[in-house]
This record gives sequence, structure tokens and C-alpha cells, in this order.
Amino acid sequence: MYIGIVKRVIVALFTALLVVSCGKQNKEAFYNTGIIYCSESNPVTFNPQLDTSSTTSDATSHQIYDRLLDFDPDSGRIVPSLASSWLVSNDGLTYAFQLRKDVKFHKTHYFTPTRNFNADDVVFSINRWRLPSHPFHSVSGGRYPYFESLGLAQNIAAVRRVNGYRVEITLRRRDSSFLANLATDFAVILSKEYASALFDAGNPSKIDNLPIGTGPFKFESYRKDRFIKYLRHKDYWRNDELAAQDNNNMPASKEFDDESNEEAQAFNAASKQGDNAHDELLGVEQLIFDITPRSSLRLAKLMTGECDATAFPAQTELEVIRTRNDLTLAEKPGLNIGFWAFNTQRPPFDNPDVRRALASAIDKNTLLEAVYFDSATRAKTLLPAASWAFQNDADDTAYNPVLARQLLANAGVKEGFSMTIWAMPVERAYNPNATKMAELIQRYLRDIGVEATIVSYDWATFRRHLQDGLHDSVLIGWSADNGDPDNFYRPLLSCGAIPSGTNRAMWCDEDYDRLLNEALQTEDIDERTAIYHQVNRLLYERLPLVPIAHAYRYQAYREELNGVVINPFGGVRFGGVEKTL
Amino acid sequence: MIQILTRYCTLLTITLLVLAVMSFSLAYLFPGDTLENLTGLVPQNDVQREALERQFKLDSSVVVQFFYYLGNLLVGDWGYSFTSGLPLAEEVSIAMPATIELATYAMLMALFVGVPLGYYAGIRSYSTTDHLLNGASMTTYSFPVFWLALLLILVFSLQFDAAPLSGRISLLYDVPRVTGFILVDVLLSDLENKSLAFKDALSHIALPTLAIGAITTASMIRITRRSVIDVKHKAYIAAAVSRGLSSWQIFTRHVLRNALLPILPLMAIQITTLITNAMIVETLFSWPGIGNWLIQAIYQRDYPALRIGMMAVSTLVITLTILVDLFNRLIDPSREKYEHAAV
Amino acid sequence: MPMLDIKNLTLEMGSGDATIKALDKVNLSVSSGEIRALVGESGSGKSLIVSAICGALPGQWRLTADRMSWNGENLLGMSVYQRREVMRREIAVVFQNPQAALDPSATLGEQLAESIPEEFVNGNWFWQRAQHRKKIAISTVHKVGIKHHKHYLSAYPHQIPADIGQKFMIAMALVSQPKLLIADDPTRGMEPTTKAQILKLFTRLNQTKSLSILFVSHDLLAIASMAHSMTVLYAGQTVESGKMKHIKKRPLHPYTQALLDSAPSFRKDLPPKSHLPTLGGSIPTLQHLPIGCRLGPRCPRAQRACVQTPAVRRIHDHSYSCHYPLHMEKL
Amino acid sequence: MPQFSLYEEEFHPSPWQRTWAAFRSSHIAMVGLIMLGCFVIFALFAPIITPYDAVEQNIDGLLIPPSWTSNGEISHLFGTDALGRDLFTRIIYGCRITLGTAFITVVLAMLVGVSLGAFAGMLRGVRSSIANHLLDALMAIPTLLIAIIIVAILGAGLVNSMWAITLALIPQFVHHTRSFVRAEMKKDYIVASRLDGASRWQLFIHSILPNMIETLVVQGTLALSIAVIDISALGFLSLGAQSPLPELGAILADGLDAAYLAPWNVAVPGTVVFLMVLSINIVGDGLRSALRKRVSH
Repeated sequence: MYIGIVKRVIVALFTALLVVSCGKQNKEAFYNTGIIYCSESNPVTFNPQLDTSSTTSDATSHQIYDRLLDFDPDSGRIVPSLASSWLVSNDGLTYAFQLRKDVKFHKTHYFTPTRNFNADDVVFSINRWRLPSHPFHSVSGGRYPYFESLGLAQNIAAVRRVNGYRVEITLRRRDSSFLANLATDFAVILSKEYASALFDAGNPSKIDNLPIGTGPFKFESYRKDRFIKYLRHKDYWRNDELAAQDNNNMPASKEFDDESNEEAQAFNAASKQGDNAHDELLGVEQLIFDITPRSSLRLAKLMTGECDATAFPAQTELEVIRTRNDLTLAEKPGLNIGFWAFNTQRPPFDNPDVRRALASAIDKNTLLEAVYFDSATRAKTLLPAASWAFQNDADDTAYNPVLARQLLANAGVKEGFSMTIWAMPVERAYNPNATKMAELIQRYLRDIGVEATIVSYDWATFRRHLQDGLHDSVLIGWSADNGDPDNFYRPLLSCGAIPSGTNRAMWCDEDYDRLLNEALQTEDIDERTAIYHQVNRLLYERLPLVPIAHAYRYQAYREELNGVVINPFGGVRFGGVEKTL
Repeated sequence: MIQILTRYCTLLTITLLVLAVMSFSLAYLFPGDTLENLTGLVPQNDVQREALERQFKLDSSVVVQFFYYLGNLLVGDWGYSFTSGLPLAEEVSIAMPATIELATYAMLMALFVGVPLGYYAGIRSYSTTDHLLNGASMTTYSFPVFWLALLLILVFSLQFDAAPLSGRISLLYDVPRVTGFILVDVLLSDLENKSLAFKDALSHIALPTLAIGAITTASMIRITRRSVIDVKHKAYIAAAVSRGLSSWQIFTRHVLRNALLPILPLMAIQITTLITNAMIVETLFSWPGIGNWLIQAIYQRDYPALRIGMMAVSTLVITLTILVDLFNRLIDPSREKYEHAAV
Repeated sequence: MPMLDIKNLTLEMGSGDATIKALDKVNLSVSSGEIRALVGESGSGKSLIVSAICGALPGQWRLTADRMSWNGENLLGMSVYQRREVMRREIAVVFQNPQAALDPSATLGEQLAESIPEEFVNGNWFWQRAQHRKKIAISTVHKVGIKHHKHYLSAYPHQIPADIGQKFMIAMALVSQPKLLIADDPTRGMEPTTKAQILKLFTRLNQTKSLSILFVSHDLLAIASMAHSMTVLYAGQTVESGKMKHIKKRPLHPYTQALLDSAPSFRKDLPPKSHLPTLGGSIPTLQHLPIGCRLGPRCPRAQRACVQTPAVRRIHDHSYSCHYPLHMEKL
Repeated sequence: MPQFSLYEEEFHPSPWQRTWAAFRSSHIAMVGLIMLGCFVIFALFAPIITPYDAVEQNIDGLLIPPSWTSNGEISHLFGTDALGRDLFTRIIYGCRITLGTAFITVVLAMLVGVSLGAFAGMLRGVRSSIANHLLDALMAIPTLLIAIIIVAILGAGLVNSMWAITLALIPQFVHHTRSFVRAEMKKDYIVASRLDGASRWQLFIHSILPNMIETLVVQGTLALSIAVIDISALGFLSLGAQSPLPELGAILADGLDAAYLAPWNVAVPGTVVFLMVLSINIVGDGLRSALRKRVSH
């Protein structure tokens, strides 16, 4: 008799547990008000000037800040942003920027702006990284790797505030890539008022941890290894501008790189220039960056709807995303390069023959197939096919283990020589699985009698040790920030780039730098391309690093999101994204 | 009664002291500079190093250091984590409740599902239902917890999209932290869509609890069944039958209590496996508990976090075990007869 | 008409050719007001008979009996509820080892109160009923000779000595005022002083309340003085039963003779320093039971005919089952 | 007098034979034993059985599906993983490493645990009860925690994870041995031999140990199943065996990265670990009930 009671109790218990916990993922209206983006790791800081890693610029540059100029995601040309128009002098040394009016800074729980964006903010933002004497220069380490690698600080003579909404910058030497550099993710505009308020309060480093900008989202909170929370910037300047604009299509701005007319290109881009990507910019109430280091977990969360978009889907998962109809996969030939850099300051890697031996010991095609699953093209030089200075007939190292053994022998490297391969722990478009590539290379090197051990740390510690040059060789890469070829050569291998930490090969060569500066002097495309071909030749002879692949850029998101634009220069932009469940 | 209490209190303090010594010695055992391991502060220059060393009495003898360290432990100044720079006391107070919550729900599931099923299997011993239950509990018990969690994710999250697979609640909800237990916090909070948030939190907690709970429930069933069968063959049950009591009366008055007593000490062991499983499952479901935090700390070689994490988790587990033992000692009249019954 | 009457009770276990007959055609009857002793060496299946009567047989035994009646009603035919009613009100059992037969997790007072039948307790509110139950418990405890009940009622079974425990078992049996008390070797392993106390208690109960007692034991000495009639059991077969006086004077079955010889106090004519007469061999284990008369291999008088199980023969109320009984030649 | 015994054929099986007879009677236990036998054979003869080398990558055979699926090849029974290594070979070597390490860990823990437990059991007085309670309390520290601490000190690696699990299992053995020895010391046959002047050590070797063997075997199987689970868990969290070493947990973790394209890289190692633990548990349970049957009759 009592068996019946016990049985009924247990059955009731089970059904209750199941009913409560299951039930289809609810499609309540509430979930439309927020976008969750699964990012791959923590940003090092909230001021992109201080760090070149794409994680940092993803999390900050396009969400919190604005720049003077922007790139048009479709054509890649420079379009006005905070600078509504700009004037270049004939000798190409002075640039005058007309700034946009009534652009409001963020109003957050830690700062309330009293005035709009004006010239002082531009001068403050540029002088901060330019002038070592600037009060905010040494705040949070005082290292501005991108600008140091380009040597921009030395090239800018003066930044002058003409009036409330007009700034003039004069250079020492002509630099055709200057405008492109002002449009990169790193040239963001900070708020001078916020900076001075912090300076008086005595903790200036807060400017880089609790950011204030003019971008579509304002910073709300950050938990390391867990999430970053942004709220919508109610009065974002693009919203008002769009509301005022009658929505016929504006004439596209003049071709920037049409070099034909030599006289000053007076771009009187109409102040109402709006680019069609950010049409109605109401967007969502809150944006969350859910930090999920494992790529398989990111995809799982995308499938269950816990994430609306993910960063760097792994190559093996592309097939799965394409087959599912509730996910969309945006694909673009990426402006990036994955390479295997040798630490040229450590013997025996200072000897080019040893580097050539190691380069010819590996078979690039198999690496492409095994790691990139054929979603990348073989790299001969640093420049990908999408860049206008691409050299198709550049010479490349072939897979030749016999030659490798010979070179090693006469370079005096004995059998069983051991070296380290540092594999970066995070996924990147240019190298989706560095550990796996390292294991493959390890096997190739074992064939020619070289014992390689794989070293990997957490991303922040990894980059700190790389900067101190503790590595023999490293598998890493670089994704360009603007379409200019100089953005590949200078940050990766110029002497100036070693202290800034972007020159992983720690390689310094006078005639390499001489050629790069020469290229910057001319505006003429063919002349610059010829110089870059000479640079490619020089790199092939010295071989400080082995270029491996130019990968496609992928962006996976759920089909509920519309308005997502894939940006060829990396970075994800949620400004105008709308979510309808 | 008092004698038992004092005995257990001294045992608890001795064990915690041993733990403190172990965690103190860890600072020396970990690679890297002892000062950093002890305090978590990285001295930039030598001047700061001397100041810190004097402050933490590193120059004086080990014993003085240890007592100073013990003082710090008790007062709650546990040093700073290398990676996040936050004080460790705060980190642990955020991470620990999440694991406790997970372990509590799994333990409740084990108690309210495992024990009754165990009784049912024990009473109907050697019948078909008993073999069924025994087989099921044996299979679930031999699942490695990470494999069971992966299977649950594959089936419930990816296949049926019934339950989410990461985090404690959808990040869109801004739940203020009151007690650290997510379900309690949601109820206490004044969110406008509170019912929605609660349902979301419940669906988030379903899979991890099921993953850990299933294994503990399985072992609970086995233990209870074995205990009930042992009791059924005892002489006083035959005596009760001879007194003409109905089987329900026999079950409630004699079988129920006598079968429960040998189970309690085994529940203490269950707590240990429960916490271990919780720590493993946290990394899979990215549940922001102490396990996840410790394993991140290992990857980032964050030694102060490891030292304090070890201290916190072992103190929690040991106190719980000793409390269960004490509770069992108090309510069980003939404790010596029930030396640890075999599983 | 005997109160409890059991004819040809057989208990089998196992299947096919390996069936073991623990009890083979056992006959036992107890009439009201009588103390019947059931004597047999340990391992002869005495406790099995007791659990067969109570209906608490372990699962694997199969029971078949020609007649198993209680006051005329057939025990086997009863429904489970009726059988339980009989056990609750009319039959009570006192087990061997008091320590094991008491619930270790409940106090003695609780267990005693629990076995008081509801009908005896009056008072319409539960606390009144509890009070009355406590009073009945205390009076019964005094009856069985435990003076300071307050201490013992609140004690746990592992805290009390064996004889107090046994007295409690008897109190629990008596509290339901049964008609038949089955005592399964209650004095086993006790010192003689406490054993005598217990036996005196039994005889007093029998005389004052004319409570019939089935006294199961292997201790012949204690039984001889108080039992009215006796049944002798050997390896699951009833070899002899009858009035105590007749059996003591003229045992008919060789095994009974051997039992009586083994107790020197029964033998007046025993010369000093002479060998105590004993039977050779030992009790067969369950797996190796001999066929026919199970005493066969050890019986000095065994003949070819003993291979068949001897039928039960009766001389007025003295029955035996042996092909070659003692003292018969003289008749 | 000539004792003609009719019961010549009476045969008293030794305790071992009786336990084995009881064990053999239950079919499930036999199935478990056969499965465990297969794993032990895999573990012992791994190099002979396996067609390929466990660590050698073959580039042109990446992510080949298992042979029973449509486009699978028979040359790779379980298909290949993301680096082109044959999964069948790695699973066999995985059995060798996981089961082997677990076995060594349990034997080590047993040796240390039993000697400590016996020593504590024999010791009279306050010291042994304090030591015992302390060990009981330390038994409560989770295995994963000890593993994390040891990995932090000595660095990750299979041997270090072995140390961690041994340390975690020792208190269990100490506790069971100590309670067994204390119970045994109260028994008369021990008191008798002690009165004959047997020293503590002789007592332990000659009288207590033989009786303890069977309970030790049962404790051993229980500890083995816990050890296998812990070693594969540590491998999975990449705290134990590092990447090229084919340990079942590590194979599962590697397989996770390409889980969507190659689900068999996750399914097969998981099921193998599950079957291994299941077989150990079944054998352990069968042994325990056989032992209980023998003791109760």
C-alpha cells in the first residue's frame, strides 16, 4: 500500500524538476533590448592608443570612441567622422580639419560632461601620445606602440587650435599615409574636460580604465575574464545628424586616392555627409561583451542564442555555421598576415642562413590545409592581395628539407639543436590555432634534427614576455589598421617598432628603414609600389620572418541581428546594429 | 554531550591550523619570489621591497612570520591577486557562493531524490524495479563528470535548445549582488522583469546541477539501498513482525531511522566528491565559481590566488565534514556500533 | 482440543535435485495452560519452527503442512491481516538475544509503548492516551520484576544488561496479554542466577495467568523441572513427544535416551568416575542430511529398515517415530 | 575405533574459492570482468596491437571519419584526429596510460595507506585517535584541489598528477585499514596469539593481513575507479597529461576544439573512459557482494 505513495512522490518530483528547468528559449521582447557579443579574451586597457592587440581595439575603439576620420567598410576609402571636412596644403605638410558641431560626450555614473566636443579635445588626444612632456603622456605606462612604431610623434611638428572647431597639424616630412593613420582604430579622441577633472582629483590613470568618448555606446562595467557591459549613448551625434538628413542618397565623397590633380584637394565634403551603413542608428539599449576564450564554446553559445555574434569562429566550425539557417557567416578577404618570426637578436637566429634553413624545413601548403582548412591564401610577402602594392611574382621559400640540413650543417648547428616555438593562446583570423601549427612545425623540425618545444601562456603574460624578447621564435601575425602598405612594413620590422613591441623579430636594418621612409615621400602609387618590391626582395634575402598566410576575415552572427557590417581592417562595430527576435 | 562538542572543536581548530601551516608553506614552495606569493603585491623597486618585507616581517624568524600571516588570515587581509589586482577576500567572496549554491542544489537533489529511491530499492530488494534502479545508479555513478556534462550540453543545449549552457544568468539582467546566491539575489532584487529573470536563472542552473546531482544521487541510492537491506535482515525487524506490526509501521518506526544512521558519515565523503565535481563542471559551463577561478589562476600562474583558494575550499569542506560527523555523533545513540559502514 | 496444532510441517529450500528439507514432517501441539518444551540440539531447526509459526520466514523457504491450526482456524489459510491480528493479540514471541531483538535507535520505553494494542488504551485525547500507555508500560515492567523503571525506560538497548533486556522482551510480549507465549531459548548464554530468575518468572506467569508457553531450548536441565510435556527434535524431525514424567521415566527413542543420559543429574545409578555415555559422530549439516531416519548413521541400534523414515506411533499421548524403540521388547 | 566416515566426499572450499564461486554466479560481474580484461590486455599489449604510432602525424589523413560511417576508411578504425593521428591507436595507448597510471597510483596509495593505517590501528592511546581524526579530516580535501596545488608547485605533467591522486587516495586506505585493524584486534584469535607472545609485527603479518586481503581488494577496485576518473579529469583540464601524450582525458579535450566537424573525436574517448570505469565498478560491486555472501553464511 505504501509502495504506491512513494512511487507517486518520486514521479511528481521528477516531472517538476524537468518542467521548471526546460522550456524553449523564450523569445521575450526583453531580449531585443540587448546584444551579447562573445569576445575571445580580455582587453588590456580601455584606451586603444596604449595597445595594438585587436581584442582591445574591438572592445573599445568602435564602441566607445570616435576618430577624426573613418574608413568606409565597403570601399575602404577615408570618410569624414568627427572631422566633417579637411584641407591638405600643396606641399602636403599642413592638414586643416573642420570639426563637427554639437557632438556630445558620454554621460556616465562616474562623469557628466558640461560642454560638447571641440578642438581642445583633438589637441589633447594627439598631444598626449605625441609630447612626452604632456601631463598625461606617462599615465598608464606611457607606451603608445602603434604611433611609436610609425614614428609619427617625430614627424608631427605642431598641432594648433585655430578656433573652437578648427585644428591645424603641420608635419616635418610629407607622409602620404598620415590621413590613413588618423583613421585607424588607435587615433581615438578623448575628452580633455574629463582628463582635467581626473587630474585635479589626483587619479589620472582612470581615464584609461573608466573611458569617456563620443561613440555609440558608453562604458558601464567590466569584470575580468567574464564580461564588459556598455549602455547606449542616448544622444550619439550620428543619430541627430541622420534625423536631420532627408534620406536621399548623398553623393559619394571624392576619390581619395585619385592622385591626378596635384593642387590642394579641397574636400568640401558636405557637412551632411552620412554613409549609408549607419542608416537608422537607434540600436539596442545595452551591449555585452561575454568573454569566452574557447572557440567551440563560443559557437555553442551562438547556436543556443546566448550570444548574438562571436569573434574569430574556428576554421573547423565554418562548415557548421554555413549549414545552419539561423546563423549567418560574413566573409571578406582579410588585410592580415600570419607569420613565423625568429628572434634575430638571439644566436644562432641572427644568422640568415639558419633562418633560411628553418624556413625551408616547413611545408607552407600543408600548414594552410591543416590549420586554415583552405580558408587562407599562401603568403609570399607581408602584403596581402587586397593591398594595392601587392607583388604577385615575389620569390618564396620552397619546402626543401635536404637544403635545410645542409644550411644547418655549414652554419655549425649540430644535430639535436633545441629551440622554442611560442604559440599565441588566442584565436586570430591570421592564425586560428597557433598551438596546432606549432605541433606541425615541431614535427617538420624533428625531421631535420631540430628539437622544438612549444611554449604558451595566458595572452597578457604571453605578450609581456614577448616584449622582453625571451622567445627563440613565435607564431603570431598582424592585421592591418588601414589600407596603406606602410601599415604592414613599419610596425612589423622597422627599428622604431622594437621598443613598442610590435617588431616580434627584434630586427633592425638601416637600408630597410631608409627604403620605407623613401616610400612615404612620394604620393605616386607606382613609385611607392616599386620601392616596396625592393623591400620584398630585401626581406626575402634576410628572412627575419617567414610569411605563412593571408586569412579571410569571418564574422558569425545570428540572423536576428541586422545592420552588422564586416570591417576589412578588423574590429567589430555595433553602432547601428538592430535586433528583432 | 559537552565532552563530544569540545573534542570536535579542538579537532576542527587543529585541522584548520594544519591547513594554515600548509597554505603558509605554499608561499615558499611556489616558484617565483616568496614576497610576491605571500602578498600578491609586486614590488617595483628595491625600496618598496624593503618596506614590504619589513611590513610582512619576512626578515624575522619563520614562526613570527607565520603568526603574522595567521593574523592577516583571520582579519581578512588575504593579499592581492596577480592578474586582476583585486583583493583576494573580495574575489573569494564573489566566487565561493556560486560554488556553494551549485553544490547545495546538487546535494538537495541527491537527498530528496537519491535517498527515497534508495529506500524504495532497498524495500523492494531483488525485484525487477530494484535491479533496474541498481543498474541505472551503477551506470550513472561510473560516468566521469566532465563526460556527463558534455553529453548533457550536446543533448539538452545544442539538440533540444532546452537549457542554456554557460553562466549563471543572461548577462542582460543586472542583478545586484546581495547574498551571492543567484536565485536568492534575483528574488531579492527589484528588477521589473523579475519572473523572467528567475526563469532564466533556473534554466541556467538546470544543467550543471543535473550533471553533478546525477552522480551524487546515484551513489546516494547505492548507499541507502545497501543500508536498508542490511537493516531488513536484522533480528529486531523479525521481532517487530512477530509483534504483529504492519509493514508500514515497521518501515516508518524501525527501518527508516536505522537505515539512515549509517548513511550520515558516508554523506560527509559525498561532500568531497561533490565539490570536486562542481569545480570540474564549472569550467565546462563557465560557471563563475571558485573552481573556475582556481583553474584560471593555474593557467595564469596566479600564486596568491591559488594559496587562498586552497585555503578557502579546504576550510569549507573540512568544516562541513566535521559538522556532519558531529551531527551524526549527537543523534546516533550507539555510535561505536556504526563504525563507517561499507559502501 | 490443543490450542496450537501442527501436523507434518515440512520446510524446503532450493530447487530440483538440491532441495533441502530443513524440517521433515514435524508434529507439534500445545494445549491451553500447558508448558511444552521443544528440545533439540542447536542447528536442528528449532528457530525455523518459531519463525514458521510467526509467518516471518525468510524468502527462500517453501512451507507445506497438513494442518497448522490455531484454536481450530487454519493459520495458512488466513489472510495476511488476520494472521497479523493473531500474532498481535494471541501469540507473543520472546527471542534469543535481547540485544539484537531490540531496535538500537529507539528507547526501551518507546518500543514497549509501541507494542501496547490500541484497544487497551483509553482516553480520547492523544496526550491522555500517551499517559495511559505509559502507566500500562510501567505496571507491566514491574510485573516482570524490573524495579527502577524510570532509568531503564529511557535507556537505549546497548546501555542495558542482558537479563534486563530479556525481561523487557517478556514485558513486551505480555503487554498484549497473549494466550500463547513462544520463548525461543531466552536464557541462552546467561549466568545461572539470571537464568533461574527468568525461568521462575515463566512458571509464575503460567500458574497465575494460565498462559501456555512453548519453551524452545537445548538446555534439558532447566526444562525438566518446569515443563509439563516435551517434544524432542533431531535434525528437523520430531523423534518423540509426550508427558514429561513418562519420557523421563521410560524414553522410547534412542536419541531421547542419549539426551537424558548426557545430563548426569537424571541418572541415579551412575558409578563415580565412569564415562559419560555419548553418541558418536556429529549433527549432519544441511547440505549432507542422511535419508530416512536422520539419526541413522549415529544410532547404535540402526538397522537396514531405518533407511525409510519411521512412521509416528502413539501409546496414549506418548508418540515416537523409531523402527526399533527402546523398552518395547519388555512389553 | 576405526572411524568409517560416510561423508568422505565432503569438501570444504577455501575462502578464496567460495568468494570466486559467489562472484562467478552473478552474470553481470562476469561481463564486467571480461570488459576489464579487454582493457588490461589493451594496456599491456598496446605497442603490439596498434597499427600506427600514437604521436606520429600524417598530414594527408586529417579528420578522416570512423570506418563505420559512409566515407570512413577501414585503415583507420576510429578515424583520425585534427592532426592526422590515428584515433584507434591513441585510444589503445590512452588505455595504457590512464589505466596503467591509475593502477600504479592505487598500488602506491595502498602500500602507504595500509602501513600507515596498520601502524595507527596498532597504536593504543591518544596519539592514534588524534592522528586518525586528523587524517579523516584531511581526507575531505578534494582531489582536484591537491592536483592544482601540486601542478602549481611542480608544473603540469602526468607524473605530477599521479602524485596528486596518490596523496588524495592515501587517507581513504588509512581510514579503512585502521578501522579494520582496530576491529580485528578485539577478536579473540588475535588476543590468543598475542598471549602466545607474538610481536606486533608478527601479529600483523600472520593474522591480520591475510584476513584483510579481500577487503583491501574491494577497497582497491573502488579506489581504482576513482583514480581513473580523476586522472582523465586532470587530463581533460590539461593539468595532468600534456598535449602530445595520448591520455584519454587529453584526447577528449583536444577533440573538443574540432567537436562540430569531428564529433567522433569527442564521443569515442568519452565512451571508452565510461566503459572502463563501468567495468571496474561492476567488478568491484560483484566482489563486494560475493565477499558479503561468503561472510554472512
